[in-house]
Amino acid sequence: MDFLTIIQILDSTVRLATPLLLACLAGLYSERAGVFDIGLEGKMLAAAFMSAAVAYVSGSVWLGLLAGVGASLALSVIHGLASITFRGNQLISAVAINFLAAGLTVLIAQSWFQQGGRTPSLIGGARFEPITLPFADSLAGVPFIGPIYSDLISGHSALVYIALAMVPLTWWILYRTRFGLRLRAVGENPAAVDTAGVSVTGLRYAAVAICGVLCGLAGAYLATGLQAGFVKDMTAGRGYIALAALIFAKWRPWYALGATLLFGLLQAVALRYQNIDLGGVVIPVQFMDALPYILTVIILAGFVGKAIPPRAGGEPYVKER
Amino acid sequence: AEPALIFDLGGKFDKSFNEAAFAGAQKWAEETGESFREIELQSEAQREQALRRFAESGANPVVMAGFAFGSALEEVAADYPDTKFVIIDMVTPGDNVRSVVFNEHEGSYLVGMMAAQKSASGVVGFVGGMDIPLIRKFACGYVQGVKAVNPDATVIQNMTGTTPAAWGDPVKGGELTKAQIAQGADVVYHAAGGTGVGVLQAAADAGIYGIGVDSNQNYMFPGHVLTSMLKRVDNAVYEAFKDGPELATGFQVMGIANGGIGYAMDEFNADLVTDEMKASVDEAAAKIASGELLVHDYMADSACPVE
Amino acid sequence: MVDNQQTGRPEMVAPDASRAPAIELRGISKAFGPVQANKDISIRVMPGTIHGIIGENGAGKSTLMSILYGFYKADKGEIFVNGDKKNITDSQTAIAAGIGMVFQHFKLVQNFTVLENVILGAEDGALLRPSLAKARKELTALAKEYELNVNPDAVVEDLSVGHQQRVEILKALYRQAEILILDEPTGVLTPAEADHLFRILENLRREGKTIILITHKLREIMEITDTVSVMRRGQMTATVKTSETSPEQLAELMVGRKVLLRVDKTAANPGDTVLEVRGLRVRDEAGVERLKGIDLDIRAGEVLGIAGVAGNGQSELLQVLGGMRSGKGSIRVNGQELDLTGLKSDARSRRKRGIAHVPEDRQREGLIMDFHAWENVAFGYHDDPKYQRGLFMDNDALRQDTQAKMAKFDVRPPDCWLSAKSFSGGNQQKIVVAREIERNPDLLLIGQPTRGVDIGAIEFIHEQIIALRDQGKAILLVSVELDEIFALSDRIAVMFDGQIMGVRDPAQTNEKELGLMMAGITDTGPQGQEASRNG
Amino acid sequence: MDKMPRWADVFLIPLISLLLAAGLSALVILAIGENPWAALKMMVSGALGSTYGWGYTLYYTTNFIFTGLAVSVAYHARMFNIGGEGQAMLGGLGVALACLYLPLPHWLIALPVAAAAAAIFGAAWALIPGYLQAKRGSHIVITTIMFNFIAAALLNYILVNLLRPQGSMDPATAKFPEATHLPTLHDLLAPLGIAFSKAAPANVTFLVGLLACFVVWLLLWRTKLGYEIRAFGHSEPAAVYAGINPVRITVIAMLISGGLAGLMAINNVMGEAERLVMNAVEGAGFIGIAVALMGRNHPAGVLIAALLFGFLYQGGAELALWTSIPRELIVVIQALVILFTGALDDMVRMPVERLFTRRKGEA
Ligand SMILES: Nc1ncnc2c1ncn2[C@@H]1O[C@H](COP(=O)(O)OP(=O)(O)OP(=O)(O)O)[C@@H](O)[C@H]1O
Ligand SMILES: Nc1ncnc2c1ncn2[C@@H]1O[C@H](COP(=O)(O)OP(=O)(O)OP(=O)(O)O)[C@@H](O)[C@H]1O
Ligand SMILES: [Mg+2]
Ligand SMILES: [Mg+2]
Repeated sequence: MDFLTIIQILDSTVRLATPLLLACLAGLYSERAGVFDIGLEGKMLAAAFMSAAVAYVSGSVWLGLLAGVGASLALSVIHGLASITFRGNQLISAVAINFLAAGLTVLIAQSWFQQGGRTPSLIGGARFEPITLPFADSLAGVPFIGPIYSDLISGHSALVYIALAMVPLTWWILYRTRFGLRLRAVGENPAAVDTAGVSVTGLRYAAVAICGVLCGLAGAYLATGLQAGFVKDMTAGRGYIALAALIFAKWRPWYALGATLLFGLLQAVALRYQNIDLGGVVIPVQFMDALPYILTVIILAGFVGKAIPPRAGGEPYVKER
Repeated sequence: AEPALIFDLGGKFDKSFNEAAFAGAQKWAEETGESFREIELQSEAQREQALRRFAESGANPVVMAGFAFGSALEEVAADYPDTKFVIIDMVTPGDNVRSVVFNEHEGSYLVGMMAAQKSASGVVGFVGGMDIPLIRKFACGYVQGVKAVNPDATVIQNMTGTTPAAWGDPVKGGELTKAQIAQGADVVYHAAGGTGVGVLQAAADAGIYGIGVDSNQNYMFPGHVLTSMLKRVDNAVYEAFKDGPELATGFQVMGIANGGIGYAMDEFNADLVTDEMKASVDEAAAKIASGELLVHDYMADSACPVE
Repeated sequence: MVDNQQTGRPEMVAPDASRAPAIELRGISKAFGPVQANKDISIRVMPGTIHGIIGENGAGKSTLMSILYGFYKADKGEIFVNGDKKNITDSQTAIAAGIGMVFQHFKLVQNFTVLENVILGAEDGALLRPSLAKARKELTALAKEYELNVNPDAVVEDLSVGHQQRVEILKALYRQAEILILDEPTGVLTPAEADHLFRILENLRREGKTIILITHKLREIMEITDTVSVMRRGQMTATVKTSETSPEQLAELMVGRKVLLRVDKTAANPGDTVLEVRGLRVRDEAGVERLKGIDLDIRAGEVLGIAGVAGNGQSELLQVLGGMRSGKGSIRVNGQELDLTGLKSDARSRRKRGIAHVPEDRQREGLIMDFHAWENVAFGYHDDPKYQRGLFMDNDALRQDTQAKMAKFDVRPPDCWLSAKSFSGGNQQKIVVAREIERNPDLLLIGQPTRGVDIGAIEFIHEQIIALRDQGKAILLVSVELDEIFALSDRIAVMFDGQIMGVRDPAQTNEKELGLMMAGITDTGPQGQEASRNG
Repeated sequence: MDKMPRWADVFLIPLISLLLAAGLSALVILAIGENPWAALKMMVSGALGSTYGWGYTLYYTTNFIFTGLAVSVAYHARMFNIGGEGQAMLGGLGVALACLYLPLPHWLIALPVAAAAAAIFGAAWALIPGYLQAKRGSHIVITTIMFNFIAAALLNYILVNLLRPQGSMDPATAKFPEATHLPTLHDLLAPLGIAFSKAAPANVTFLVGLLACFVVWLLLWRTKLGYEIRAFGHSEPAAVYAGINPVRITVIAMLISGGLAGLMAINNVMGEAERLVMNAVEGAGFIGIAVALMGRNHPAGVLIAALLFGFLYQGGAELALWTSIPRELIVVIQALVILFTGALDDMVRMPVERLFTRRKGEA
């Protein structure tokens, strides 16, 4: 494998890891606040559709982005209502949301565009264009550094850079701000937050809303950045891989970056090679596809470092029976 | 009886294979003013139900686009001896079945020639959908065409996957194309159904040329689709509909000779294809039609003489 | 560690009748579904005093205070703080009104540091750094002022219960609470820690703060409060000056009739040794050693009572004997060794060896609350051939059996189709006791047999235990109620910190001696007659 | 003291939830410019108006009975098994291997053998998540999700590389031998003089499904094991007190659950397709969740809910066939049913409860 190929694979890794990273951070906010969310997939899907649909109609990718975030937020509100206000089962609520998104996107797409549940292809301003960073072109010729800078680091769409910036930002919010302190506390012991005079409901809704926004970005990136338009089920399990990455990352922002890059790399390799020949042993592509899930199960089983979820996670906060 | 058309999983608007089938049906409907029934499959298991449902309700003939219907049709055909079935891309036994197959290798040869002439780098790409003999047949014809023009040219080949999901994965199509471009490809031909949208998109984004397949895809990225290999599925469907319930069953081959295969020229690629290129390709087409030039068919012996 | 020197009672700040009460509640009512936890409660707490609230389990004490702190919302009623009517909708408004509360179950974030717990909800700005710095300074000052030493950087889950409680108090003080509510603060403390706590409370009172102290330990009430209110069954039955009342009167107010907790029983007639425990050690899930080498013997026809402050290993002892935990060491029943680990160490195997077990927590362990009464009567014995018919369970036989037991133990209502949760606490306990005693076990393990049970039922259950003893069975009784231990036991063992501090004859010891042993002090001379605390 | 009569809990609340879901779905249909009433009529006539319709409805029902029971059994042990999809996939593999490689002379022999293979493969696929949950506390929901994906990849590999017949383009096994083909309802009812559509795939597995409902009921409410599963599900500390081994019960409950999900394969793989194709399960594993929630985890409820979803599925397929309403409409209805009966249960329940307590207060 030559240097250029590696750069290409890494480049592809960054692109493929971006939606995973955004969704993973989305899940991080929600789960750190004690609201488990296996509905990342559905929210991404809804956002992917809405962003593509509105971007197509308006011709503006930014309007599309806004609409995508809106759609994702709407599903977040449902999840919030079910799991915070009505103290329902968070897992069941999220399962429902995933199905709702899978069904509604196709239904609406079919009704609006009559193209069998997809949106028309996006062109021009309806898509996120790659951003060329300063000096990328002039540096391209420099050996080693040149390709790394101009091919790998430069030339991604705005959302990629936003996603990467979200990592330190999330770390800072979580560990350096009042909001972060309260957010972490409400996922560990909501009663402590409540008796300290802070609204558990408010915090959890805020977390779920942030989760919605980030899932919205992830979905919009899929439909208007990575691809040019929405197709049925286009998230293709990315929400679940993001969830797996979140567990892999033990609910921490920097680890989340690492986990999603790893899973992105796995996808990039699986995309490019049908079968990988490692000196006689052929690794089938299906194994590469399944690897993120297998790794997550291994982590979950506690064989490699135990992943301890936020202690109050998954349980509605009930004061009075 | 109303004729019926069943689309495969890629969906009616895949801008490719299924869409071509739809166009044929549409043309028939417009010409005759009559209506037809259609359904887009959502899952493997629905194949048989769709066939039966149409046969049951008296639709005739029932046309299905895609080799994957083979085993379902085998099952169903005998149960409805009065209904005529037409299957495209697959040979299926049965007294009431017409099997339509195309000489895709011939068309692929033509666009391969064009790719080799257009390529500045001497490297061209091919992105297939599901890795099955049918798609290798495309690839093999393409390589033969490329090598006929430039024996030193490199052809990078990738298949998207091994399951029907490979027909509808534009992201993967795009990534594969980007990888090929990184390796120097400046013309990429796809035979990947819905996945191909991603291929053409990536080619257009990178400022190189894509080649469409099945339908005329030149319009999708004007100036960036060199041409399209036309597989006249539309004609096959149109004819089946026109023949109606009395259609002749059996084996039908569509190739360059009978207008079933070709390549697309229109206002979108007029500026891309020089007269010279066109002339050489047309010449080859004539030779193939006359039998003077024989393009090797991968499916004949599951092998390709060139790589 | 304990200086045995009671802090002399400071000159009392005379409650100034002209000042408005620090807290006044009027007509507070609160229902949880069908349970009326508080009924039309009114109470006044004067500033600068320590005001005690006592009452049996479930009387509604915690509920009332949680309402004052804004944790629950009252259905009816008004709250006045320093004479002003306050609409306390949540803890935020309560804190703003100068109220702080230390809950019965601490409300701390286990994996946060002390500092983070203290500033949570009381941060100064959007960024943490300045808040943390300020809190660190403040904490040092508070620690000095009130003897409240804790390492501000320690992670809470690493702290002892006593220290966690200090963090809770610091939290309240950091929020400038003038009125401090403590809900059963000593339940989990050793006597030494409790003494320390009371010194802190004295200090606070001297500073002019008002303290509401919930407890059901009469000794504590008499020792430290100025005024005491008594609650029973959701109602406030009386408020009296501590100096003008006596423990006997308070007890009577608490349960609603004269209490004389003596069970009629004849002297024990012990036979062969049934249970023999040697060097028993148990670690909990966190790896902490909870039993540190226990030796015990119980003979047929005797009740061995285990006294001790909750959390000193009594629960683990019951659980390991009952097969709910594994351990190390040796346990013999009727001379036969029991497995302490592995498949045969489970509760099922224990039952086969003639051990019955009334668990400490009937709702969590002893019963399946959603099962019918008849299903619960088979619980733990569901593989008894008596309840089987071929491949299936013989539910008819089970229901007949249940009706018989319900009649014998006077379970009300005697309907075997009701689910366990529809019975009152006392009747639930009767079902469990009936199930276990009617198995006619060689050894009965019984934990907190009358917790939250009314007087009538207490007497009944006590009679059943003694009757079983008189049939020549061995009984191990664990209870935090010393009265109960005295009433039932033929011998009393005291547990402290996972060890048996000693075994005493109830006729030859007294509460004071046991109290010291419960604090881990044993060097009190033979039979500990002269052991006492000055005061 | 219960706040509400039992019938309200068992029938009224699911009914209200269903009506809410139906109402919202009608709005969705309206919104996409179709007539909900006409759609309903078409669904009813398509699914129940002919023996052909019934044949498909019962075929889907059979799938959902198995996956619904699977979710229910796990639920009684307080586990949320959303791995029915993967377990059913593996069950399909079991059926395929049995039918292709074992000498099975007659369907009467093939059925029990294939059923056993299906159950064993499904159970095996549930074993690891169950074991990890019991022994290492790995959250069963996450592990079963992961195992769904792993199952898909595994089956993909096996079908593409191992079981696909030479020269075939489909990633699918060869057709099963004639002798293993199961009789359809048409075949079964013909001797009784009842004419049933020959085309519909409903087959003898439907009867197996009914039997499974009864057996699961017996198991849960009439056997020691069922008693232990339910007791464990209500309270783990209590189970330990009673000598019920949590690891054993967790694993057994998951094995039964996975086995039931796997059993579905005799319907779709052996009874219908007569070969194993990719994605043969078609989401039935997930519909099991909705079925179990609606059926209140009781086999009788599961049967009724499975019928309802069978109707929705066949009706939805008809809609997709004859109108421009995509089949995803059913997915939306399914989502709403899960949402209302599962997650928003309190929203439906609280007003109903209030109604009953008020009425009782007045009486
Ligand atoms: N959150 C709640 N939900 C439902 N019922 C409750 C709740 N909290 C308390 N109760 C019920 O209200 C009644 C009063 O409980 P409370 O905790 O106030 O009693 P308490 O006097 O503090 O008892 P203890 O001495 O055991 O702490 C009890 O019957 C209890 O079961
Ligand atoms: N969690 C509950 N769910 C349903 N009903 C309950 C619940 N708790 C109590 N009840 C009902 O309320 C009634 C009173 O219960 P409660 O526990 O307050 O009785 P009690 O007066 O304390 O009696 P006891 O002294 O026997 O405990 C019971 O008969 C029971 O029917
Ligand atoms: Mg209390
Ligand atoms: Mg009570």
